[in-house]
Amino acid sequence: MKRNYIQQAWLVIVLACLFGAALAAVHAGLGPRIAQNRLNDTLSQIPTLVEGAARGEPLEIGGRIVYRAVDGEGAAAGWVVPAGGQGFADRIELLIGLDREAAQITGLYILQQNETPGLGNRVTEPEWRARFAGQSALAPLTVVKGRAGGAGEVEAVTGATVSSQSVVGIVNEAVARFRRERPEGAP
Amino acid sequence: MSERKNDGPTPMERFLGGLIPENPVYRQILGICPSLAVTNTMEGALTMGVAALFVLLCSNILISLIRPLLKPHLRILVFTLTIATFVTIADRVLAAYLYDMSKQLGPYIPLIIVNCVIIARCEICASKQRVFTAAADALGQGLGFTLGLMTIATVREILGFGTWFGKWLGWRVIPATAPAHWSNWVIMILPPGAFLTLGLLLGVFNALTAKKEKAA
Amino acid sequence: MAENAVTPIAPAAPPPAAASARAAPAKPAPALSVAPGPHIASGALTTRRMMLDVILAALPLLAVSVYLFRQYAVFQIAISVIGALAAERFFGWMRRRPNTLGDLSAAVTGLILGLSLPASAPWYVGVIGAFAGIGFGKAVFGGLGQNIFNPAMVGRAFVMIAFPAALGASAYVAPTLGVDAVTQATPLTAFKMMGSVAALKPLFLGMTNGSIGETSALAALIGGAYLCWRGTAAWRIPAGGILALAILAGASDLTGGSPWTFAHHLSSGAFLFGAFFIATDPVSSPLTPKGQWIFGAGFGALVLLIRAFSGYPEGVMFSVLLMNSVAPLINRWTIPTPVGGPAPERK
Amino acid sequence: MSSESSTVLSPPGRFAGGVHPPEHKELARHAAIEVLPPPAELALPLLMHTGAPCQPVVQPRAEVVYGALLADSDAFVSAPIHAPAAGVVQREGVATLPNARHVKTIPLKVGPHQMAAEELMADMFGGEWPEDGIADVAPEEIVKAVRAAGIVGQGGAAFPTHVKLARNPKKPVDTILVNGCECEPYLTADYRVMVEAPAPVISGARLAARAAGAATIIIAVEDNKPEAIEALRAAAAGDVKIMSVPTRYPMGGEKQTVRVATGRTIPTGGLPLDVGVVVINVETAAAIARAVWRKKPLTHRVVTVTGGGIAQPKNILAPIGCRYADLVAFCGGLKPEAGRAIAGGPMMGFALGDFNAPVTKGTSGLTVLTAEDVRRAAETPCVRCGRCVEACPLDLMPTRLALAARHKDWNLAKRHHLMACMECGCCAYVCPAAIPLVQLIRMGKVQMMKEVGK
Amino acid sequence: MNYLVSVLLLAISTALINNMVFHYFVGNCPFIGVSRRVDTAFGMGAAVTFVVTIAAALSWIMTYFVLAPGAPLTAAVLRLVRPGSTAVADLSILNYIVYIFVIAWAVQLVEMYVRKFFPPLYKSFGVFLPLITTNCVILFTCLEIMKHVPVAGAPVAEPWGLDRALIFAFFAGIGFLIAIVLMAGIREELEHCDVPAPLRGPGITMIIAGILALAFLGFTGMDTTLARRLAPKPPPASAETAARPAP
Ligand SMILES: Cc1cc2nc3c(=O)[nH]c(=O)nc-3n(C[C@H](O)[C@H](O)[C@H](O)COP(=O)(O)O)c2cc1C
Ligand SMILES: Cc1cc2nc3c(=O)[nH]c(=O)nc-3n(C[C@H](O)[C@H](O)[C@H](O)COP(=O)(O)O)c2cc1C
Ligand SMILES: Cc1cc2nc3c(=O)[nH]c(=O)nc-3n(C[C@H](O)[C@H](O)[C@H](O)COP(=O)(O)O)c2cc1C
Ligand SMILES: Cc1cc2nc3c(=O)[nH]c(=O)nc-3n(C[C@H](O)[C@H](O)[C@H](O)CO)c2cc1C
Ligand code: SF4
Ligand code: SF4
Ligand code: SF4
Ligand code: SF4
Ligand code: FES
Repeated sequence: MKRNYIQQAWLVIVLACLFGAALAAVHAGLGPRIAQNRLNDTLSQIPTLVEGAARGEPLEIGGRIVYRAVDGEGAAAGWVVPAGGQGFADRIELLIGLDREAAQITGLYILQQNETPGLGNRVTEPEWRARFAGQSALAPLTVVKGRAGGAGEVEAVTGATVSSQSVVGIVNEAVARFRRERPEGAP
Repeated sequence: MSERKNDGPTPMERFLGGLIPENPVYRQILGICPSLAVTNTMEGALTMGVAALFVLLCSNILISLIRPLLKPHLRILVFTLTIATFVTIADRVLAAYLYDMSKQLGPYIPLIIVNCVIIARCEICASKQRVFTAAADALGQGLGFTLGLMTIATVREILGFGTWFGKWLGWRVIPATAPAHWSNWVIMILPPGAFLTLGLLLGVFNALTAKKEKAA
Repeated sequence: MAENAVTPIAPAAPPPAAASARAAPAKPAPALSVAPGPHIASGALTTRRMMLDVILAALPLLAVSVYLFRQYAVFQIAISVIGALAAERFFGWMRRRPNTLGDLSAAVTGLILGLSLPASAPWYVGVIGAFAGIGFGKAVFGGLGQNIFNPAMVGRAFVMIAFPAALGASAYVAPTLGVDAVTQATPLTAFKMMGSVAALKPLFLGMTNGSIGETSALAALIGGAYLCWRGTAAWRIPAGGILALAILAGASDLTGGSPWTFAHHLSSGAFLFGAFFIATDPVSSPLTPKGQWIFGAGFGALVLLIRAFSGYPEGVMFSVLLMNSVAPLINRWTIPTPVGGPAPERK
Repeated sequence: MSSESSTVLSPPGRFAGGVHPPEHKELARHAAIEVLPPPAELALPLLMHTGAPCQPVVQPRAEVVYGALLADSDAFVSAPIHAPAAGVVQREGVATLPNARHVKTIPLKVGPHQMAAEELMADMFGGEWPEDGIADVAPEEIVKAVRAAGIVGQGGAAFPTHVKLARNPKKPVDTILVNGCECEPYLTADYRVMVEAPAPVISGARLAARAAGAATIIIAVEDNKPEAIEALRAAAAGDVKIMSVPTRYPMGGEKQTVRVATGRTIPTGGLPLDVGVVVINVETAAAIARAVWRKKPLTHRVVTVTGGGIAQPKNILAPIGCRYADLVAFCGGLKPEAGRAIAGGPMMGFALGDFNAPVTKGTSGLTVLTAEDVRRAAETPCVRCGRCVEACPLDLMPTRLALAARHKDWNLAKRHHLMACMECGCCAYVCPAAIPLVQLIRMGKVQMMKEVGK
Repeated sequence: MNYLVSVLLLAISTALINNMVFHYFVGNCPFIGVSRRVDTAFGMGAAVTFVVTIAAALSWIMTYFVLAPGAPLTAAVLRLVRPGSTAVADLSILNYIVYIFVIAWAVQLVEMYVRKFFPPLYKSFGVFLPLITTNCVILFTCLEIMKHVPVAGAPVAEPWGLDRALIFAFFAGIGFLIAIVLMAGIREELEHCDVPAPLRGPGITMIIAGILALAFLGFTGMDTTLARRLAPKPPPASAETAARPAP
């Protein structure tokens, strides 16, 4: 009876082996490329977030990964801090660029969001993100509606105040904590 | 002669059948989930369509090749194993070469595994007919499915973003000068728009084919 | 009975001549009709009269809206009503159905839709809302009496999600219109975003911002009382809604909840307008008295939940649609047991 | 028996739903009962009751006297038919009753010598009606007399009364409920009987109680008939309770009357007997008294001829078998504005196709409405307003019943208890969409019986 | 207390806000095919809820212990076979295949168990069980859980323990149940309505689903607001669980 069963299942077993081999090959061939894609998602942004940076070096601070942005020669150019929090619809994950003293925000990049297309997801647009560059990192930013923001202020995306506030909140909190926890005197 | 009869529809019939008379989306109402989930952009629709076509083609060919060896009670198991393998391959290939699309389509690519279009084709055609017919069937059904997705995406992307293939080709259909809140119907991008669009298109498709049948 | 078979018969068709000494009535024979009973009807209400009642009941709301929003209210309502009538005729024509504009139901849909829009909404919002409402909300179900959802709310939801910028909170702050009432955020938005609590009296009277028809609780009450008195609207629905909202909000007040008390909840936003004019749409609400209580209470509770916890400042529209979707189940669950118990199984 | 006079009770129960159409009783309410002189010919249907049809016991051309037995049947559920006037029996004929049933008739050519009107009235309602001595009459005797007199329910259903009164050991009866509600608009026949002849009604009620073994006797009258209540109260002794019940259609329906007057609920598909009650109409009660004390059969009944389309509305003591045309002629004919003639009241009555149909033992009235009265808006789709649900006195969902009937969806029909409907018409009366609910339901019941019942 | 709150939030967010049908578009086939009668729809919904919970548990366990990169069981086996190896075993390429078999197995298991121990339950939804193997609600739930299974090497944004995975799966099933029962109620009501012929069946079902999806948008944001209200301290939402992309 049992033998019979195995006899019948031989096709399944052969197929499983074949498929296993094929998948192993795919994994071997494409795995590194996929991993690189994932990493690129973060690392490739570093030069755009911190002026003069060429690449980032991961570093663990307080149980979290941050990146030290270094220029071509390996000299410190600034910091890139990953952060995340709740947006209007779903979590928003982003990267914050800071200068060497972590005194000024140099850039912002949204890694992942699920906000309403056409509304909340406009926080990913470069024009809006540009409002963060050059802001001081010493005091929390505030959101303003309907008028251009001055120093320390970010104008909300029209019709998406909640998303805008979420992003600013995430940035404020992450920057404040990073300033508290970052290694003394670094980089 | 009798052998031909047993072989069922010809490759050409299979191929053409998939396009309209037996269109998976509009006629068989199969694979509705991806039809809704990935069709807010043409890019998503096309990518999903091609991925499904790939899986369908590979599975149909393989199943047809081994059809004399199939045992009835292990049939579904073999189908599922085959489909899951090809889906995994498609998923990895996308992640490697079209990372953005892979991120956008998320879990809907692996969901092709349970997409009934594919199991249905394995069952109806591939496990009974010769390789060439099975391949033609897969092509027809896959293209029919892609066509279905793209019609939905056309409506949704144009109304929702004012573009057609906006991400890849940047074609604007509604001029950018139109006020944004007038030209971009957010609802079309969101779930309600997906359901409403598919519902209406189903109605249009039925009305058109009904008219044709009446005329014939 | 519609097909009144009119059979002119001679009354007292003279019995065989010699038979009767008394002469048959000498007068000319009137035409008598034959139809199944009952042969009299209340006549207090017809479908058309019900719709007319809603329009009459909306007069106080219209007056307040025109006072507050001036020509914008007139414009918005006119656009919506014309849009709804055009849509009704268009879909009727598509299906080769006779003209049904005369029953006024489409006009009521347009009126309610218009009253639920902000004064600043651009013209196409009313038009698209009317077509979406009549189309998706009514025509696809087969027209009057067969729809599951409230057509006006389907239309409003469609345009609200399609054009969030034209119907979102910021749409209500429209100083460009030059109307005093629309320079500040609506009371509900102001509370949700800034935590500022409006004074009760203006809320009740309606001297606040909001959708054109929703501002005055008083006007909605007057109109609503008329509808209930006429029997056009099932009074149990607003009663259930008001009770549920008041009890839930009152309970939260007692536990030291929020400064937005149950009185604020009752008189702010579209609640009373919705409870009397929208939730009471006979077609999309339950049939049985018990079902109407459940429907009303569910409506009130959902309004409170959405106001308190969701991302939206107001929940009337969503609550109506959600309860509409439950109404068929409510109908099913509240089939009354006949007096005397269920009919015995036939042997 | 105690002779202290009765007090008026208020009802212990109530029923939900129902409607209150304009009563229009003023048209005929003050018209004292007049006797219709026998017309030249009468046509007595062999089936004018619920149950088995009768067979003629007289040959054509036979001469018969007033009250002679014309037809009878061996069946238990049936009632014999007697001659309302002296005359000559004709060859068997046919007639179409208002409910569209074709029945055989015994035509009777009325002879020249007839009882005078005053004599007939006195015989029907006048004189003394013994209060004592009822206990001496054996119950079986009463039942036998009722059967012999051919009495059937005069409240509408025309069910043979002796069947109701016969004792059934399995279903003891404790209450006789005399139904004087007359809730149909326009009709005033029962009212006139109660006002003009309370004594036979009360006596008949006592006899019925004696026959059925009931201890309690209640006469229920709607509170829009205070004169009737007063007349009965004055005539009744303490053992007969007069009850004033609210005016609301269909209070006279036995399910409602029993519920209101006794607080008991008749099970769906059941009879008052199931809750220990026998319901009889006031005229039926009077007929019982006449049958027992005077040994006279049921040959005449009071019929209201009324409505805006009738020249002189009247309450008429009419011989069974006269034609509606005779009634109309007696009332001065139709007015030009007449629009529809109805056998019975406007709620439950049947529209007449012609006036040749004969008056039967169950005929309570002829209502001629004006064209204006019967004008209704065109039917529109149901707007699910629930008014019919609210109006239904049996707590049914008429719109669903009609929907089920229209689409022959018997599952839906069963789920909503189609068969429980008593066709009272309240639902159709209130429906703003003018949907012929009762007609649809009636058709549905018949079809469902045909298709699923077998 | 806090745990209960988080359960409540997950429940609301999964069943109502991010409803499987109206938000994620999964399970449409049964949603269209089995929503004609309320009782069968309820049976289908109950069966899905049952199976999805079990399949979710199994797939969480498989992912955590076997499939994820550096999963303990696989690592142990690897060490046994190749002592001293430092390679991180990553079987995640087998995820999909394993899930689909886990689901098929779970369906069989549930069917056997229910038939044996709860015959009345089997009567009410047993007939739907075999259909469920290819129901995407279940695979989708497994895939969502996959994203949240804690992995030793590469921390994920919101790691879920087995308990959260179970709660998520259960309420995903409940969300599907709500959706399909509502739809069935509506479709029963529509049975005798004059729906245009081309729209009958799937067409009108999709349109109703669209309106329902509109209505369900009303719940948007309820989870976040509730979280803010119910958490006494400022919510640990922002920045706390920062993404840590693999270095
Ligand atoms: C369908 C829909 C989607 C929305 N999506 C977002 C969003 O992604 N982000 C956001 O901040 N607000 C969104 N909103 C708007 C919010 O409800 C809220 O009205 C808005 O944040 C207020 O911002 P405003 O003052 O700029 O109008 C959306 C509204 C609707 C109707
Ligand atoms: C009948 C009616 C229903 C409404 N329903 C909603 C609703 O469900 N959700 C909502 O946000 N606003 C609704 N509104 C608008 C709000 O009452 C009010 O105008 C709101 O404060 C505007 O803010 P928002 O557009 O940002 O939501 C409704 C208005 C009316 C007249
Ligand atoms: C809707 C409806 C209304 C009725 N109204 C009366 C009424 O007003 N008076 C009456 O005596 N019987 C009325 N009946 C008949 C009673 O139900 C019952 O059959 C009758 O009173 C029994 O007495 P009978 O057998 O002497 O006719 C009505 C029946 C129905 C269904
Ligand atoms: C009391 C009452 C309230 C109504 N409310 C609405 C409403 O809120 N929205 C709407 O579109 N139609 C409403 N109508 C009109 C009508 O019922 C509606 O157009 C139907 O839903 C169309 O089938 C109402 C009618 C009445 C009698
Ligand atoms: S006719 Fe039937 S359904 Fe209509 S109210 Fe009377 S009992 Fe109810
Ligand atoms: S009264 Fe008429 S319109 Fe109202 S629910 Fe009943 S059948 Fe429909
Ligand atoms: S994947 Fe499943 S639910 Fe989705 S379309 Fe196919 S069979 Fe239907
Ligand atoms: S069998 Fe089930 S999954 Fe397949 S089409 Fe039918 S309902 Fe959909
Ligand atoms: S149900 Fe079809 S892919 Fe999900």
